[in-house]
Amino acid sequence: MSIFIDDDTRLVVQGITGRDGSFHTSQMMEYGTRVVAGVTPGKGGQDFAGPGGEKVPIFNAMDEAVSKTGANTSVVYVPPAFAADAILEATDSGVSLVVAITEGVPVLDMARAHAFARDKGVRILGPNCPGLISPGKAKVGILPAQIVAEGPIGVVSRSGTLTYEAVFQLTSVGLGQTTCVGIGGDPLIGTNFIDCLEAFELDPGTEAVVMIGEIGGTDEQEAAVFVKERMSKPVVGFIAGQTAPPGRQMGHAGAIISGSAGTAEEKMKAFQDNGIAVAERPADIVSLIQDALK
Amino acid sequence: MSIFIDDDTRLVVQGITGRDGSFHTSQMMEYGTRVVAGVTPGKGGQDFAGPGGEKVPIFNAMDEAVSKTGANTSVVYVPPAFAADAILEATDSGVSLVVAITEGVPVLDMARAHAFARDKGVRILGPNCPGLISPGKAKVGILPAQIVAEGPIGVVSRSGTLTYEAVFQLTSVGLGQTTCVGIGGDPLIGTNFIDCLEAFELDPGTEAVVMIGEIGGTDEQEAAVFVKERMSKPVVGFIAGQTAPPGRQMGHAGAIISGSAGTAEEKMKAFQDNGIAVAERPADIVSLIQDALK
Amino acid sequence: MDIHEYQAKERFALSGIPVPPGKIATTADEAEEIALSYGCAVMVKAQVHSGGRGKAGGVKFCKDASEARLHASNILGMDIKGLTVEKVLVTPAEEIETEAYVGVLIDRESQAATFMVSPDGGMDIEEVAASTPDRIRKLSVDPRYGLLPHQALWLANFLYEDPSLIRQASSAISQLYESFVESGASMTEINPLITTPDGHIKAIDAKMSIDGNELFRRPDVADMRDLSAEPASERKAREAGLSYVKLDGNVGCCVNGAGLAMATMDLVKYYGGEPANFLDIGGSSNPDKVVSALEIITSDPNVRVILFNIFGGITRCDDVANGIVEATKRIDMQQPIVIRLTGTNEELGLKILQEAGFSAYTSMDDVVEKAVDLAKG
Amino acid sequence: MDIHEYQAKERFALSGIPVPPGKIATTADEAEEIALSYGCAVMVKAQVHSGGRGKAGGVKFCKDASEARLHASNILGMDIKGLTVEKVLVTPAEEIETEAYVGVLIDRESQAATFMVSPDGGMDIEEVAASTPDRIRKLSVDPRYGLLPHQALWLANFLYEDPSLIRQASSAISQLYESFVESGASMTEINPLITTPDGHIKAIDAKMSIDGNELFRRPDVADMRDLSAEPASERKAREAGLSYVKLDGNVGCCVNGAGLAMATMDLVKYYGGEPANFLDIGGSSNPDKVVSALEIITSDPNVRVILFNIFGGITRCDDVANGIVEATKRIDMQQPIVIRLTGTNEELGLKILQEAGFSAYTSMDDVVEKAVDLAKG
Repeated sequence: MSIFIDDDTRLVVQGITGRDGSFHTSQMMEYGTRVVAGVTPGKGGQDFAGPGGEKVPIFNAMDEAVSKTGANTSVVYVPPAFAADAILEATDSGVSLVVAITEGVPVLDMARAHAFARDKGVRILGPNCPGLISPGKAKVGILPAQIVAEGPIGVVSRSGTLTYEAVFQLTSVGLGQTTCVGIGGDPLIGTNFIDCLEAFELDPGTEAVVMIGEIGGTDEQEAAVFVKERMSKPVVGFIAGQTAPPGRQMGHAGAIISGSAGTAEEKMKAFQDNGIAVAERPADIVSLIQDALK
Repeated sequence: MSIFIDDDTRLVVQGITGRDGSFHTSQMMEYGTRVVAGVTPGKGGQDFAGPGGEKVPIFNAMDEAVSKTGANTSVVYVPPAFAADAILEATDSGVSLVVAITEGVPVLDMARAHAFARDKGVRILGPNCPGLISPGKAKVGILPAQIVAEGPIGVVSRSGTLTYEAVFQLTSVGLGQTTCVGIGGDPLIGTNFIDCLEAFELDPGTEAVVMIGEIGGTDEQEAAVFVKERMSKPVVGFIAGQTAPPGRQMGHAGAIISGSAGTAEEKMKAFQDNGIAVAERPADIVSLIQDALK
Repeated sequence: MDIHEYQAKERFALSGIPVPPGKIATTADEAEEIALSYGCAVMVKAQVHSGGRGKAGGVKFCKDASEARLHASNILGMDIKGLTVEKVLVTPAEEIETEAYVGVLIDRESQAATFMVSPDGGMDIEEVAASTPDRIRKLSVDPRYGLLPHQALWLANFLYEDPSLIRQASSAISQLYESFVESGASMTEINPLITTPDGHIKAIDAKMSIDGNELFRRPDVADMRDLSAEPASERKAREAGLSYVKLDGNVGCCVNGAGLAMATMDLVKYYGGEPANFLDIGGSSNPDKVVSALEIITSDPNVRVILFNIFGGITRCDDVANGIVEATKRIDMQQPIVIRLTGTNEELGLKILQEAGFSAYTSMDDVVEKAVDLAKG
Repeated sequence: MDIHEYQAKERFALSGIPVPPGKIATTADEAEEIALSYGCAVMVKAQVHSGGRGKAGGVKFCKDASEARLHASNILGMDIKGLTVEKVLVTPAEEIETEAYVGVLIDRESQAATFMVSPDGGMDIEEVAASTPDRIRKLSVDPRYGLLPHQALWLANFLYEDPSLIRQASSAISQLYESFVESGASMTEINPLITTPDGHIKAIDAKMSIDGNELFRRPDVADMRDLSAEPASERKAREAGLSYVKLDGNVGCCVNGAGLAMATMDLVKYYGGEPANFLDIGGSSNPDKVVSALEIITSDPNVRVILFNIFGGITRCDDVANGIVEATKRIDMQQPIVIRLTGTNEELGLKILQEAGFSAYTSMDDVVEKAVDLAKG
């Protein structure tokens, strides 16, 4: 089992003809993801040549791509200047999940896009996120497929390569994953820890969850309370940034709004206070999960 | 019984110190409406002197007026330049009904205000409407109280003085009203015929409804279908404008959007086709209602 | 408030929509001079607040300046649907490849500014809607977000196949929405939006109506009002705060409230008469308004009887009565006046009328029947 | 990207917020001249991207031009939290009746620009939040509607009692939101917003941080970047597309991804070492980036060992290996390098390193432990 994406995922790639878009489309197709359409304005009518000679039709606009192919998920590799528009277009097109990989999208654009997505009842993952992978089923984004394996662990993380580290270690000891989700590190993201934890709790295939946080904000603290109050499955946590210097900008005022300084200490304490086993090092995640599964 | 306003209505008057606002506040209080607060920015702390020496506290802002007095309804007599802001403020203040009397509010401002009200789940009546009166209970707006009487008829109308005409004739023959509602004649209004018909259908005190329409738009046609499909109570209709010249602006393009020219003939036909008795003259309304109640 | 084609194009240009150059002439000499300055074939276009200018002969192609002079002299002074042409727009004639339609207006049902576009421009959009409705694409703009870029593109995709034209049209559509909002418009349209042989789009005709409620905060737009372009009686009514539309009958109507005014006209017709006008004195109680109303009604030579139908609410009957008495002193009225006066301060009003020698009815049917009788006599 | 007080005030003025006049001096002579031109008491204020300028002695009241000269000469060149003062703002000293605080920033939780206001300005808002949190009013701005007039008024009502001051503050708050949006800011604040004895409000101090992602479409804002105001190593990193923050330890870290970079630093600490920096080479695979990263790390004299921790995803291990080999050719490095390289194209990368005489670890713990050992040695 898995969350958000699975065998029924029908993917449209926005920015399929770009450098990143074309590379990762091939990677996703190689993994077995059903890429049913691409969108690049002005290139409608052409085909994307996937690995093994498979052809993916390209459309000028999302509405056409969705109506002609029945796509239900989109992934955005569009450059930052046009990414927010592409996300809005996807959100308005009929897909139920928009995975925004692009880094560098203006925050105020995303504030509007997230509001639009809420109004439309569409899930955005990201932006500035590595996407997600449900091993053996589908991969949407840029997570390296070679480090994952099928199994009972859900992984959710704010960071990219640190996720790889954790997933790599899990897989090394034979602990596969239901789904690995990178929620992204931007200030305004569409899907947060709680959204993923809720989905993992409901997913019958997930037996335990690894949650990898960072300094800044209060997402992890709220997630910790959620884990205590609403989850039956064990959760293991890790927080990066114990030695990070206090940021020179925004840190303080943001902390007043949220009522928290967002330090690693604070987050680790929130984890411990709410029954989440905290890994001191990435290498400890595996043993804590193994303990939890006993 | 009644719709939208009754003995529990606790009214705040926005623009209470203005010429219209102060005059009609006195009128509403004389009728027995519970006016619990007024709002005029910069005059907070003063009192409005009502008829019979009753004092109404004035506040600088709606949030204060509502939190200090428990008001649940607002009426807006603020001049057009500030009316849309006042309506937004009211919609955001905790009241559930905002009656906007002001004429001349820019349409694009109202497009935004109506969207805001939908988001907040607040009912706006108007703008550019005479308000409403539930005889014997409360009056909010400018409808003349002397022509109404308690009874079993619901009245809903797009026009002001034409409503008086109909209500006057009903009252003359002893047919009182549950509530008389003037929904207003602006292009974008917050409460339409169907909203009122639905409320009258649910109101146990209402036995029959008079619906008074005008040329333009398709509200009456949609209301007619609603009457047929969803209403058990008899409805008598009248349409003003059989002899009106076709408008020089907006008529045609608007008709394409709505798929209708909005003529009186078309509306009267829609009434007849859906089981609504149509009065040829205002004077016929009374006899048709009497027939319906037999 | 309607504005002229050339003014709408000025508004468009402010938002960056491509419009051809053009200048206004009020004489044939000026038209010739402008055509000469362009040094190419031009169009001479009547500037009146009315559709169907072309069919009425108010729009002409002129191969040179002397033709421009000739056509301008014919068009200036021409009557188009009751409006006299006082100005012509002289603008270089464009080579046209295709003609599309792009319009925005306030839609009651969606409660939003709503776009209509069609690749079949150059004719009345009503005709397209009637004959080939699938050639029209519509989009309501959520006022919370404005027109989003992908929505503009979605509309443009319906007009053109060529990526460059789609890009241009998408920009123009976004700019048209901006122009609509910044002008406080209730309706605006480009018909046709043309493409030229060299692959550009241009708005070669333009219409715009402004929401009168916006004028107080848009002095630049309010300044576009052309007093010469509306009938004198309607201008006078507007300036007096009245709402007036002249019709062809002989029963002059003076009513408070638009709905009651229309119902009164309908009742005139019901009893076999013909209303001379729609006139709504509004909700105010100012006797001066009544005087102005009577001046306007009596200036129509067709009027044979004056019918008052007043149901006092905010309007006070005594104020109306005072206005009637005052007006009969100031104006030399030939026509009989019949009055229905009821509602707020009714008794006071009736007393004032009685003292001045008038009587009044309380029933709407009675007064209208009487007025129709008098008009026939 | 931080901008200076005087630049933030320029942005404020564009939106109509009342700010006092002021001019920039880079020498004591200039400061004296400016003070003379005002002919009144002035403030001389250090322009550096750091809070606490006042406590550091970087803000001085000067009763006349010669005092302005004196203070400017002290402040120019001063070190404030590691930043050298290159510019001072000279501005007329204001008579202050009251001091309030008004700030806006992007709030993660409400996913919106969020206002914070307090009638207790002139001190750190953190202190107000800690000691008297009820003296702060907050409001998140729905991006679908922007800041509505009644919301600005609601915030202003919290600051003042006087209707005129409330009106002024309400305007200034709306203008601050406009300035925030038009500047592409992630944070901006007025502290203090003062009232003067003659009943006016003025923004006499200003802070603004720009969302770096906005710069591509705001060239006027991007031009405000003051290259002299940021540490040279951080500027160089930014120009190379790297994210770098200098710290006080001796283990130089070069990692791909911010999360893994922080986890690596944490692990250095865990094994008893001290990281010399945070450095994220990002997701790209450009060997040049690795070269730039090594140049920056080795320019820090404290660094005793260089630690690579690369988990290839988009980043390809062979590219990183090539970068390391290339850098050792170009830069004369004294420090030992320890490398952990795994993920995409791992074998290719290890082969390149081996051929150049490097060995590599596959475990993060092993490489960090080794690096800490070497740094101690």
